[in-house]
Amino acid sequence: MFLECQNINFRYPNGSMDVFHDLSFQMKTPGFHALFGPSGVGKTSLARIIVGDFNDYSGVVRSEGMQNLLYSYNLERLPDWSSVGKHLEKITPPSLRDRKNELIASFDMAETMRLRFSQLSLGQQNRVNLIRYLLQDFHLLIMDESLANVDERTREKIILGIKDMFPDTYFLYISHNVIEVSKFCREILVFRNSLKAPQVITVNGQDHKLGQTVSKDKLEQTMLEIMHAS
Amino acid sequence: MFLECQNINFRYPNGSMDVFHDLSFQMKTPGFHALFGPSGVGKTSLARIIVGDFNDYSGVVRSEGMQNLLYSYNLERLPDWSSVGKHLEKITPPSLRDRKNELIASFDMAETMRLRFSQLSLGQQNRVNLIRYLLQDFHLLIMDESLANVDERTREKIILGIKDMFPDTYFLYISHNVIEVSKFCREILVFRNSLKAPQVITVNGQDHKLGQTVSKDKLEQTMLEIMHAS
Amino acid sequence: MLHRRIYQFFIIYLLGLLVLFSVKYLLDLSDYVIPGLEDLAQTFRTVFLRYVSDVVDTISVAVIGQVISVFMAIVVGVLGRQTTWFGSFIKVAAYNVQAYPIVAIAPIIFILFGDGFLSRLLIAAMICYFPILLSVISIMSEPVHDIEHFYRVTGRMRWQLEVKIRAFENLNKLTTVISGSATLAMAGTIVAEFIAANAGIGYSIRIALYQSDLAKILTALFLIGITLSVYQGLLEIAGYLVKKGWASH
Amino acid sequence: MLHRRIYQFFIIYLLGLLVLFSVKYLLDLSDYVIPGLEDLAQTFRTVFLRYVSDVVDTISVAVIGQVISVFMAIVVGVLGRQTTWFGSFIKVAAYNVQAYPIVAIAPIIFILFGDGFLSRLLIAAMICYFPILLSVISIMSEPVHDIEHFYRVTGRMRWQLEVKIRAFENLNKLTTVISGSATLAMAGTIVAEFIAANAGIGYSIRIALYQSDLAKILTALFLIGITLSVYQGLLEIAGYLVKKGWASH
Amino acid sequence: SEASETAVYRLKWLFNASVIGDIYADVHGHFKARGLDVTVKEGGPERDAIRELELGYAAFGVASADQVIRALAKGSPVVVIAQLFQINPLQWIYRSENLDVTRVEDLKGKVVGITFGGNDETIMRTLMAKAGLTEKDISVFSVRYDYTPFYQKRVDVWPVYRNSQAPILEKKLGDLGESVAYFNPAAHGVKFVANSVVTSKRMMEEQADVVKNFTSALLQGWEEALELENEEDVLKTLRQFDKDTPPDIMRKQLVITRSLIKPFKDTRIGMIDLEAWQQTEKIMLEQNQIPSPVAVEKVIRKPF
Ligand SMILES: Nc1ncnc2c1ncn2[C@@H]1O[C@H](COP(=O)(O)OP(=O)(O)OP(=O)(O)O)[C@@H](O)[C@H]1O
Ligand SMILES: Nc1ncnc2c1ncn2[C@@H]1O[C@H](COP(=O)(O)OP(=O)(O)OP(=O)(O)O)[C@@H](O)[C@H]1O
Ligand SMILES: [Mg+2]
Ligand SMILES: [Mg+2]
Repeated sequence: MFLECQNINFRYPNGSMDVFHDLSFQMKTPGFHALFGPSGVGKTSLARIIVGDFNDYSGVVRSEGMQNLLYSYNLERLPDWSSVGKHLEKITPPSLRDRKNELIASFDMAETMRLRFSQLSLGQQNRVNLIRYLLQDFHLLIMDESLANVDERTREKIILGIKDMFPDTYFLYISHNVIEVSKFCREILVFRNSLKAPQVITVNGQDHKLGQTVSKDKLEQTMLEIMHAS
Repeated sequence: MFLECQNINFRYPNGSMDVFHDLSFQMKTPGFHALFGPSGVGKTSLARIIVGDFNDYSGVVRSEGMQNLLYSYNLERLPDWSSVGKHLEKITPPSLRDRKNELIASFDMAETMRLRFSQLSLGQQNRVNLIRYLLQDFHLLIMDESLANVDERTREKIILGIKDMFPDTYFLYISHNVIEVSKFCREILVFRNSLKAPQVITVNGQDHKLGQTVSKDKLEQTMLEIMHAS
Repeated sequence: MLHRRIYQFFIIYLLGLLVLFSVKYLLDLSDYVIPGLEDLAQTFRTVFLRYVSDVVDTISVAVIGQVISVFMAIVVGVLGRQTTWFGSFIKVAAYNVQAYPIVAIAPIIFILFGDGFLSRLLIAAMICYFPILLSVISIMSEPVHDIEHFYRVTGRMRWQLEVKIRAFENLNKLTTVISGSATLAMAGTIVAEFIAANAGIGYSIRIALYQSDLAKILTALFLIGITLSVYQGLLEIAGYLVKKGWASH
Repeated sequence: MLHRRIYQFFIIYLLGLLVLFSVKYLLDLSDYVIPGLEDLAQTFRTVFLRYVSDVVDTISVAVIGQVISVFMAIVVGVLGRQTTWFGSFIKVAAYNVQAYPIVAIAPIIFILFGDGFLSRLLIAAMICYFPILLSVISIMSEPVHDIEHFYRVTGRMRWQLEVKIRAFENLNKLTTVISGSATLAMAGTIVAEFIAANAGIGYSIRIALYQSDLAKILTALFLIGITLSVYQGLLEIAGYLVKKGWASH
Repeated sequence: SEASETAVYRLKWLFNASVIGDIYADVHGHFKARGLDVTVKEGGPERDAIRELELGYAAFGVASADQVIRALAKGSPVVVIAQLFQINPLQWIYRSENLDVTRVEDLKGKVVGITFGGNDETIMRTLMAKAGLTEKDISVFSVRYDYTPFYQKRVDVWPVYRNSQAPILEKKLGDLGESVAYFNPAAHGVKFVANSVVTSKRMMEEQADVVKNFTSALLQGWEEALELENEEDVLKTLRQFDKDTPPDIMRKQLVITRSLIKPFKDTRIGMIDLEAWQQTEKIMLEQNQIPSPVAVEKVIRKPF
């Protein structure tokens, strides 16, 4: 199972500049990976190219052994006609009932299950949306700022929980938080603007897991590497 | 000029728990202040109580010498019928032309001015929305996760820029980033859940300004205070 | 809400009369062109009871007609929402039915369905369904990306769910249009009666027209207007309740 | 898009004929009840040119009528969008106009406006405007919070801007409804001609009805349908261009 | 007998004085007495009895002569079994103060109301052709259903049904001191047949006795309805069906209807004026309303 992009060139139909110029990278091991880079650099665009939303790019996107690639983002909404708890029930396959409850607990969302989506705070909305994706059948899940409006402590708990529950799955986590990315991710694709070559540089993160301790030095080194890369 | 809340009690009409129970705080000096606390604790709700969006709360909200209280949030959109540059032009009073250009530069948005809102990346959308608020006449501006989707480096530049340009104005910055809040804010209202009393504790931040250096120790101390408070 | 509608109707009706009477006195028109106030009052007293029962008759058919129309519009709108060949075909068919003046196809309808209740109902529904259809199609063909994304990428999207999502997101618009269409159901029924029936206020209007009796027509318009205001008001209340019931708990 | 509409119309028309002819041959009906193919072809040849010019006449009135309707609907919709007393008053007034079958108020219209072009146009517009109105009201009365918030809190909101925002956000819905309403403008004009005019295809249909000449009516329906398909298709293209022009650069 | 035949009888127009005989026969049980269970149904502008005969929705009906001739031209198996109106009720009303139409030529330069496509157009064209007038000699006004243009004096002569609308107009104008007169085409040599009773060829062949019984019951109804001594009873019956016409007008309508259906003491109601039928066919042929002669006399079954 691996994901690979070769020489991607892409420009929006009505855009005036290339978003990607000969962008290439490989991702060969499952785990929690990141897309990192300044706002407007093309993280969302790449995510959508990977899942096949766009097709007017040149280059090759290959994903071997991955049938289900899911893209989730932070503006998604659940229909408001029933409580988010009911919605989650509805989209959970029977075999994943327990997983669902586990996720709700790990996401600190137990108390909000009886509310409707519009009655949730922004961070609660983010979380319930992510939960439902995690209950689907997928080999790669892209989380485009999916936890952007959640507080750090909860976010940490959530990431550790996900890594624990899905050790063999690919995640692409899009975030603007260097520390978080450095600490939790395995490989970090650092984006630079399209005039620089190569356009992305892969930095290895600390891949911190539940129950482990993080070396402060190593973490700072990763952060430095990222800073230098971008 | 000051802002004060006394014994605010509030519950959503169809909610089952109080969001605020006897919440009180005072804010007597202009500057860059923060609302900080876990997701779902009530930051957005308080912001909207302050600007007068809700009125079924008990308690007193007083703002002396502040006529214009503005609330901005990260999901706002600009109409898509013209470029964001044109929109900014339109809502800028003639006297603030230069300020506008200054802001655009400081927000790294010069290149996106000819695009329409829907063609911007999420972080670009956040930024252009904030710019237009800063061009209005206000005494207090609440920024509800207004920069949530912007990368850290740009965010820092923006915050420093704002503090420099508006030394005598009140800002209430809602963010989930402890470091940022500790570093840049003057007073930080740390929210705790509604069962604890008092519900908010005010922590003094480092109030870092353009051209100053931050003491790492002091910053860490502030962060610790915040951790303890919540 | 309801009684506001009613007294607003009174104002409008009185304004209408005022205009007519002004025209009458300004142009010095005789009583046979525009009836005088006395004549109107006299006619009103004479036909009032009979017309009330006619209007009740009409409104009951209109209610059924509206239900059918809403149903037809939703079915056609749901089928025609797609940009596929079939969707566009359904749309062309639905639009054509409307384009033909009902009087022109009435003979064909009578040939195919006889002259019973069915034809009348069909005519009423055909007049009423189209505006609802337009709205339904316009709402149903516009995706709500932020909500639909999940269902689409996880392969859970069924047409029922799609329709439900779009209807729910546009509930306000739909209830406005559906309660507004009461007016059309009423108009449609009256036209159907005018063409085909031997009961209802449309039938009475035809006779009044035939006798060139404007006073009777004004009485009928008054009763139609007031009944409709009530019906419309009730529907708005119902729409409000639906929204409350579905949208919040 | 356009030629798809046209051949889809052909299919529908042929299907309709097929049903009629099946009824005819199954029940062994004479040409008087349902014209035979030969009779139809003969009539078609005879009246074709005349009817084409009638339809052209009608469609030109319909186009003007539609423009007026859209204008009226937007004005009323904008005024009636508010939940104020005035807004609701305008709405009640607008709804009442529609509730009255046009034949019932036609005499009043003729008295007020004479029986020239103006009355006809007014009748056509009155039939066409209402469905557009319903959509406009439903769209105009629903705030687009995420966009309007800024203008509202900074005191920059004017009604023009509010209308512009809501129209723009619902451009797809509006163009669907407006181009769909072409159908109603056509139907409205035909009804107006049927009631009042001595030109246009509605007038020809009236004569054909007097003469119980179903073959002529079928010919007229064919020409109406095909003209409408073209007009409708052109409007859709126009709508598409408007969207493209306004929404992107 | 108990085993009664059911049949629908479709009228041409709404219930009013001009269909009194039809109603009377029903209400007074003349059909029932002959073993028929007849439902009398109102007509209307969109109704066509001949179509209903063919489709089996009706067994009997009322149709105007031009309808019958048109149907024949298109192969419809319709048969005429009685002619109700001996004089066509379709005439032109005008204000008699400043106009006197004694000859067709008097219409010269006048504004004449015509319903395009209607019988009155055919009749007026025939009259004009006979008098050598062309379209240039009069100005034609396109008539719709409401009378405002005539009330407003924008039109000089206006087509009306003599026995239904005319009394209403006459009263309205009379109330304001205006008097009216009528221009009757028959008086100028144009006999265009109006309403007659029709059935289908199949009824004629397969249920001849039902047709016979129906016809005699119907004509009995008409005879009795037009008897002078029955007038009060007749008006009472009529009021049950026609609630909108004021009593005084209704009485006038009845009197006029009598004069059109039974113009002379010795007229037998239902009598067929063959010559008028032939003239009607000829007129229609001349005006290209039918492509070729239909020999209308072949489908006329004299009622007695
Ligand atoms: N529809 C569009 N048309 C034209 N240009 C677009 C469009 N969408 C995005 N862009 C441009 O493409 C670039 C990349 O956008 P993208 O959304 O991928 O950025 P991003 O890395 O996800 O940024 P952020 O962190 O702010 O979400 C941006 O500069 C943006 O202006
Ligand atoms: N309309 C509503 N009806 C009922 N409850 C609501 C409603 N809106 C918010 N709440 C509840 O009130 C609480 C506070 O919400 P609020 O949006 O103020 O939180 P927040 O601090 O802004 O969170 P976040 O950081 O996630 O944005 C939440 O627990 C939420 O579930
Ligand atoms: Mg993005
Ligand atoms: Mg919030």
